[in-house]
Amino acid sequence: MYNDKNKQKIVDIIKNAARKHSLWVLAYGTGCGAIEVPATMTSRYDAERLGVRGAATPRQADVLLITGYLTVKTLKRVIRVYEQMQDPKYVIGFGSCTINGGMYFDSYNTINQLDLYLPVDVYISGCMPRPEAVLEGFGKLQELIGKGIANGAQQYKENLDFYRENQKKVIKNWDFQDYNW
Amino acid sequence: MESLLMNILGAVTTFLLAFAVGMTYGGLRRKIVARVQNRYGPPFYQNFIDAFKLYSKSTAIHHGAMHFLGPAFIMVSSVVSLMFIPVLTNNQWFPNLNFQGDLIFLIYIMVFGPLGMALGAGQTGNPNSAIGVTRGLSQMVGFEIPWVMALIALMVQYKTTSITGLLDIQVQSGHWFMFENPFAFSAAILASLGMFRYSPFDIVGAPTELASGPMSENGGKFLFVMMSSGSVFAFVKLTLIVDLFMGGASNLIILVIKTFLLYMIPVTYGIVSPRYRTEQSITYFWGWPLFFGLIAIIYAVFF
Amino acid sequence: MDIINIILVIFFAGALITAFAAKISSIVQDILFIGTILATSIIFFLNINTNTETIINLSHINLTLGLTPLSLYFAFIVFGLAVLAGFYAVGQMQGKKKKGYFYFNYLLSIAAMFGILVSKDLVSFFIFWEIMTWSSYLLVIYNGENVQKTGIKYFVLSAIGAYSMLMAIVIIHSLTGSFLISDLISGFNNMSANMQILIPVLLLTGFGVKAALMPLHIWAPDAYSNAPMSYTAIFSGALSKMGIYGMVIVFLTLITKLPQETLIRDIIAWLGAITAAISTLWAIKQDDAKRLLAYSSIGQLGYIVVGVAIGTPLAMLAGLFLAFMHGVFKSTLFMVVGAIEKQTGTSNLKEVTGLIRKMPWTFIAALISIIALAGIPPLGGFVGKWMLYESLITSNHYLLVTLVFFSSTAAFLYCYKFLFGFFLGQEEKEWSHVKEAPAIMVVPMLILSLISVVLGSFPQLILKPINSALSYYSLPDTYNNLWKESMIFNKWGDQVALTPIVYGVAIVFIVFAVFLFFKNRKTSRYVTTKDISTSGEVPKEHENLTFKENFFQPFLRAVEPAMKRQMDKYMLAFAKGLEDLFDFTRRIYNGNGQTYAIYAIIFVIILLLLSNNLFS
Amino acid sequence: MVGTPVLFIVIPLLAAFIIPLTGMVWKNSVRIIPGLVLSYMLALSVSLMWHITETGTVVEVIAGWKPPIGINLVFSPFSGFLATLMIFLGLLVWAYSYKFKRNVDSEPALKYFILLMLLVTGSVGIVLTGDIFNMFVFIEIVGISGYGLTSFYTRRDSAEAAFKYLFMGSIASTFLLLAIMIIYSQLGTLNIAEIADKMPMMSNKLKVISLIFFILAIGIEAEIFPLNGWAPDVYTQAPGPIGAAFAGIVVKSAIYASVRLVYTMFDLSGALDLFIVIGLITFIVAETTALRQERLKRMLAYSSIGQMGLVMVAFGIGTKEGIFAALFLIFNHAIIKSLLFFSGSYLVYNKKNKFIKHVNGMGKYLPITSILFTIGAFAIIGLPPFAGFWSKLAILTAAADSKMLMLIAIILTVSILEAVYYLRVINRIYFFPKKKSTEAKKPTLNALIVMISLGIIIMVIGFYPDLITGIIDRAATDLMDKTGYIKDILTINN
Amino acid sequence: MEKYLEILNYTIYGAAILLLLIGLYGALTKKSLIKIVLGLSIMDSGVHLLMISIGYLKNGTAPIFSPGHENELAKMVDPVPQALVLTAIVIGFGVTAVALALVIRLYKHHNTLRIDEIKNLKW
Repeated sequence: MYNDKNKQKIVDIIKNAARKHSLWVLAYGTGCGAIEVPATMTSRYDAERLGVRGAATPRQADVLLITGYLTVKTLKRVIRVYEQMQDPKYVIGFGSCTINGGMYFDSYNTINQLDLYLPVDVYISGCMPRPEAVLEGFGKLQELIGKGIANGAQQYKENLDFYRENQKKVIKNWDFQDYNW
Repeated sequence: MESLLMNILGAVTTFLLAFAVGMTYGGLRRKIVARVQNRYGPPFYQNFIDAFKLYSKSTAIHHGAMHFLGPAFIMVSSVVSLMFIPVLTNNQWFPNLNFQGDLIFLIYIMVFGPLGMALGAGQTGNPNSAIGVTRGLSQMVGFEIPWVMALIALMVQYKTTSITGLLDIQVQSGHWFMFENPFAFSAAILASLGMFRYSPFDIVGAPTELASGPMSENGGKFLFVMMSSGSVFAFVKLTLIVDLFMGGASNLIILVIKTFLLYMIPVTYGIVSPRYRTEQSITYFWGWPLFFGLIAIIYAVFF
Repeated sequence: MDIINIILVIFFAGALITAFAAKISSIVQDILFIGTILATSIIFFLNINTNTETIINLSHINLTLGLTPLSLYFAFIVFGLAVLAGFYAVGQMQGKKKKGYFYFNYLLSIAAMFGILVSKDLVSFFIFWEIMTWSSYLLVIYNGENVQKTGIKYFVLSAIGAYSMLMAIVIIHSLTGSFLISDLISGFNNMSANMQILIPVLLLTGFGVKAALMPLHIWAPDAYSNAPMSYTAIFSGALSKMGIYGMVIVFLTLITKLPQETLIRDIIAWLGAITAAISTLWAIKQDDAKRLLAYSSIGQLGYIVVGVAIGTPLAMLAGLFLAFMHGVFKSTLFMVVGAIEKQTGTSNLKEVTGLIRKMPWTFIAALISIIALAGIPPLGGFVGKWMLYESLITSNHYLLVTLVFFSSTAAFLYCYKFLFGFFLGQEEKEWSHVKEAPAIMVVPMLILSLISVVLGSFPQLILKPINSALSYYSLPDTYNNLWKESMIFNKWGDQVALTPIVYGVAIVFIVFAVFLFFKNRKTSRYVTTKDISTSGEVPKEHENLTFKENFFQPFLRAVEPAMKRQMDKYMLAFAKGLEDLFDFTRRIYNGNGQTYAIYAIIFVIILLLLSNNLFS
Repeated sequence: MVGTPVLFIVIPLLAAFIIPLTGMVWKNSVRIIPGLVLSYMLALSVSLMWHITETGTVVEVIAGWKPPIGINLVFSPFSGFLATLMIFLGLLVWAYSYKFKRNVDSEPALKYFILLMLLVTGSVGIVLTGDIFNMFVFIEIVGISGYGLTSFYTRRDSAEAAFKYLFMGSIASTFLLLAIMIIYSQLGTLNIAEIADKMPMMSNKLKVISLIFFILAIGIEAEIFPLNGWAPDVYTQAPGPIGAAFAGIVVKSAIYASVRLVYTMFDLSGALDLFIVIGLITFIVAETTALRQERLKRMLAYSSIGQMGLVMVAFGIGTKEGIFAALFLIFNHAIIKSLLFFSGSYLVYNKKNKFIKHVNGMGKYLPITSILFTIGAFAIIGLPPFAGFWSKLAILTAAADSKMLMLIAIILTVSILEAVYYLRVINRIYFFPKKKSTEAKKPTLNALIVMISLGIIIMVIGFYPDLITGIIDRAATDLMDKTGYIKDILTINN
Repeated sequence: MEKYLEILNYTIYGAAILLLLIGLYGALTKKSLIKIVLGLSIMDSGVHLLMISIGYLKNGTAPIFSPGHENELAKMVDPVPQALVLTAIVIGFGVTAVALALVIRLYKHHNTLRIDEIKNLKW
């Protein structure tokens, strides 16, 4: 149903309206970005007024928030968490490290570009991005959802081979179950 | 045939009312908590959005039959107990299912839900779920005692075990039981703190340590059912206390006012309290609430 | 010959033949065993008659056998369970040693239970009681060397009970000159006040042992958990009910005539309630399913005792109804454990996990029985619990009802532990080979759980015989008064109508089950229990994701003060002390012939010194 | 009339002296003749029992001297019952040990059977005689044959046991003589009936003293506490069947003697209470001691002592029900304890110390013996439907009828201990693994027959006690009837 | 003279009892098996003496019935104790013999004659 990018059924409009105002975030607290999330959620910036709310487990979450650099080891877990999330799901890359490796661009054990491995819907740049930027990122994501074009999960499913290839390139001890839906 | 149809219609209306009220109260609670924490907070209808979103999520995986049936059990508990509670005193709008309800039956059907949730959570195999469930059941043993004692005090005092009977006595005499037997009311209120599982008694979900406990493997529709069941259940509990202690409600507005006031007790208590450990939570209920319960029974017997 | 005699003879003959048929073939043995049970139960069910009376004349004692409505009710339990557990036992005993031994004692104890129920005089009652005791004792020690202590404990406690009963019996005989129960009842008013207290107390001690009442219960956990499970189904389901049967008679006929009636009733009821509470706590602590169920049995028997002891019509109904229900669901659960033990080789809740997909039918039986056990509507257990609470509240036992309620609520904990431990949780590779138990074991369980379900909506099936049993002992007719069809009400007129409840629960359940289950079953995919949110970690085979250790630790920590003291330990210490004492006293026989001679002289001297007092 | 009571004494005595002679001619006659003699005696006594139901007590006057001057033998329902029982047990012991002695050391079967015959003679004599000095003689016969049988095996500690027995026995005989002499010097007669008749003439003090001496002397044979130190040793060290013979024959005769004393001869009111107290103490001490035994036979011995204490208690109750119960208990104890000794000695066969642990796992290797032992144990514990239950019920009923509630409580409490130690053994038999060094000895055919017939008797009596209760009832009535006894003897004309 | 005889009578009783007590003392206190057997024998003798003295009649005649001596019936000593004592002596002899035989066996078996060391069978 996400195939037609510009055409949404009325049901989808309602659904997306609900989805964009109810983003349950699974904050994968890697790197230094994790410290920005509490600030975003608590009283000064209060992301909850936008419907953004923490989720405890991947099964409940809509948004995977990756807050910083990802070592290869961490990547493995992130992929698993992502695959455990239920559709519809979105990924927010948080901070420069997820975009181009940031200050770890030449590290031997971090990945440089997150969207080679996971379909990122929204990047938030900065090192680190301030809560205002984070909120901006969430706003962007809501906008995309409202339009019905935040379809990273769809991409992932379609281009699974590509992602798998990239993932297996860096992750040597590959022991995942198949991701077959 | 017609009455059956009316019954079903009435059941659906009651359910919808309970759902709506429960959801709204949940949203209001979030708002209030946010305001207390000096935040703006989500809109009061945020819970509806969340519920709808959860409903619209896909259910791509499951862990077996009990994973499906567990939420169904919870819903059974909430809805059936709703069926047996007189929502309003004059039975004009919701006449059909205000069955000559029995209090003991209600006590039992109310624990049906946690057990069903426990089963559903059990099959997922997540250790956090099991831990959450054990905590929940333990806590339940804690608060059931003062709760039951309060109810027994009422039953003893007015020589009936029927909810409707207790309600009728209040309506006819015009005296609320919360003033007739304040100790029973105190015990019931303190026990209801535990029933709502808001902080400081939120040891079951405990998102920070148990990853939301029994719910941790449930997303999408499962969570939707759980959430709506929780809302209905909140309504059930509030209405029950209103019926038992506060003279019921003759129309919806009074009902909402009374239940909302009642609801504010656990909410406000929760805002200012940090979380208990499990055994602290249990022994909390075996302290003052139990004492109040005892006094309530003695009061009921001798005065 | 009379029907009762025929049944008894078939039982005894069948037991002997079955025991010796081991020489011929194992299958013949099975067939004989089942044949005996079936033959007797068919004869019984086809010829139910409470009018006949058989008298066996001995020179000093007349043994009178005959059915009363009350014993008929209990005989239903015994025979029903005997047949079902019999089929189950055949399945469970396949390939086990000492089959003949097992069948022999099994049949004998069933026969003895039947004998107890048809006894109209105290001597035959006692005879069958003792046969029941030793045949069950032999089955308790079935598992060999390491259960000897258990066996001795069981036997000693049983002997304490039986002997206090025997004492009561001989006292009754000396006072009334007859062993007939009816003579006891009619002659009870003429006895002196002391005897009127002593006799019921002694009898209650005797019955209390089998009913696992508080200070006499220490045998039960070990005995229940160590007997073969197919027998424990009978043991806990039917045999323990014999104690209840006796108590019912005592309470209905003797205690009512006492001036101290309320005191005794309260004491026994409180004992029952305390039994229920403490054993529930202990059940929560157990890690072995058998012991868990054993403690649970004690607790449930505690409720029954409470009902019987309070003794108002509703309480009696509750007690007897719960007795039936307990027979049904607890034997199912023991059968479940037996099936699991047979399939996996262990009954430890910590070890076995995730059998729900391996043994689905067993799980269904377990689930239904657990719901019935927890007393959750709409199954049969709730009906009994409801009647119990209502009767306690309407008869002014407010603290008692709180205590009972506490244990009933706490029972959820072990109920969940049982289900979770065996069927839910992680599916370990260790148990991936496990298959469903054979049909001969599963079908009895399912039949029993079906009974639990049926009784939830049609309790009148059981309430009717209870009613006639109670009216036999001159309690008021309860039909129209306390129950009518599937409506039950207390004396204040408050009622619970089971039909709407059952319909309501069923409809709502089906609606949501359809909503979740059937709608999503096709579109969703089963994933193993390894695929859970473990902070992104991929669980390895060796990693233990099962939460079993210290399952209810916080709760147990909260109730720790109540569990500090254990009757068991006191009794064992007492026994140890006695043994040490006897070890000391037997040193009188020091082996020196001269000392013995000196004893003799001292004996004479003492007698001579005392002669003035002795022979006046 | 089929025969006279004197044959009970004469025939076995004769046989005992003839056996050595015939043994020189035909070796097997040593084994066979005692059996024939005992069977004949059994037939005789049974027919006599039959006879006396019609004609009443048979009094046999020896050598034409009428009572009270001459010695007389009394075959009353009471003494006849005991005599029959003893002869029956003697026969069983004979049958059990028929092949038993063939391969034991080099000791000939000869001595064994002679002594056995003497033992039976003496015991039957004690029961039948109506003369206290004669009773003394028979007691000494029993004693001496008992010493011999006890020390039968030279390899064991049997001499030690025999010496203890002898030591106590000598003291007993001394005091018995003293007591007899006191009575004789005062009343001038030795006939029991006449003594009973004249007893009011005796001064109370001497009466008491003589009774005490009697109790000491007979109490040593009857194994009452504290005079029973020898008993366990003897039971343990004597050959297996002799244990049964002691428990079933010798002790019974001593009990008979004491009962005869108290019920017939002495008219002291406190004596029955003394019986209860002594019996109870014996019962308690013996059973508690048995609880802690490590050796099977010793345990059985203490159990036997305890049962005897119970019999004393039952006699001490003093009512007819009490005597009925006591006699029933005597009967049951005789058959049950014999079965236990018989089967028990196979369970610990060829073991020097005969520890209880040696029975481990025997249920598999000696199935029939084990089942019989189990039946015996269940019966002696008093579990229905075995024989022991009825006697236990009888004794308790008797106690209850006499309003002795504490007595009932104590008996039942101690019975629990009894159950415990028997069950320990049974558990070991069936559920403990056998030690490799333990080897099972299959019982010989004759032993098996004896044990099975005993087991059947136990079961049959258990299911239908009426078979025996009639006889016991008559015996009890007879014992209660003191004047009848005196009349029967003193007015005899033949 | 009669007085003396009376005293003598009591003396005999006294002596018999004394003998009995001496024997008893020996049997109960001496540790040697032989001495114990001796003590038992002495006890026996004491009893036998007592028995005889009971039957004794001063100036009595032998208890022989013969025509013409009917008036001496009252003067005859009682014959029964004599018969009894003969029996008793025989029995006592037999017992002593068995006892000594046992003592020999005990000595062979235990290499001691001390009774308090022969305690294999106890408790």
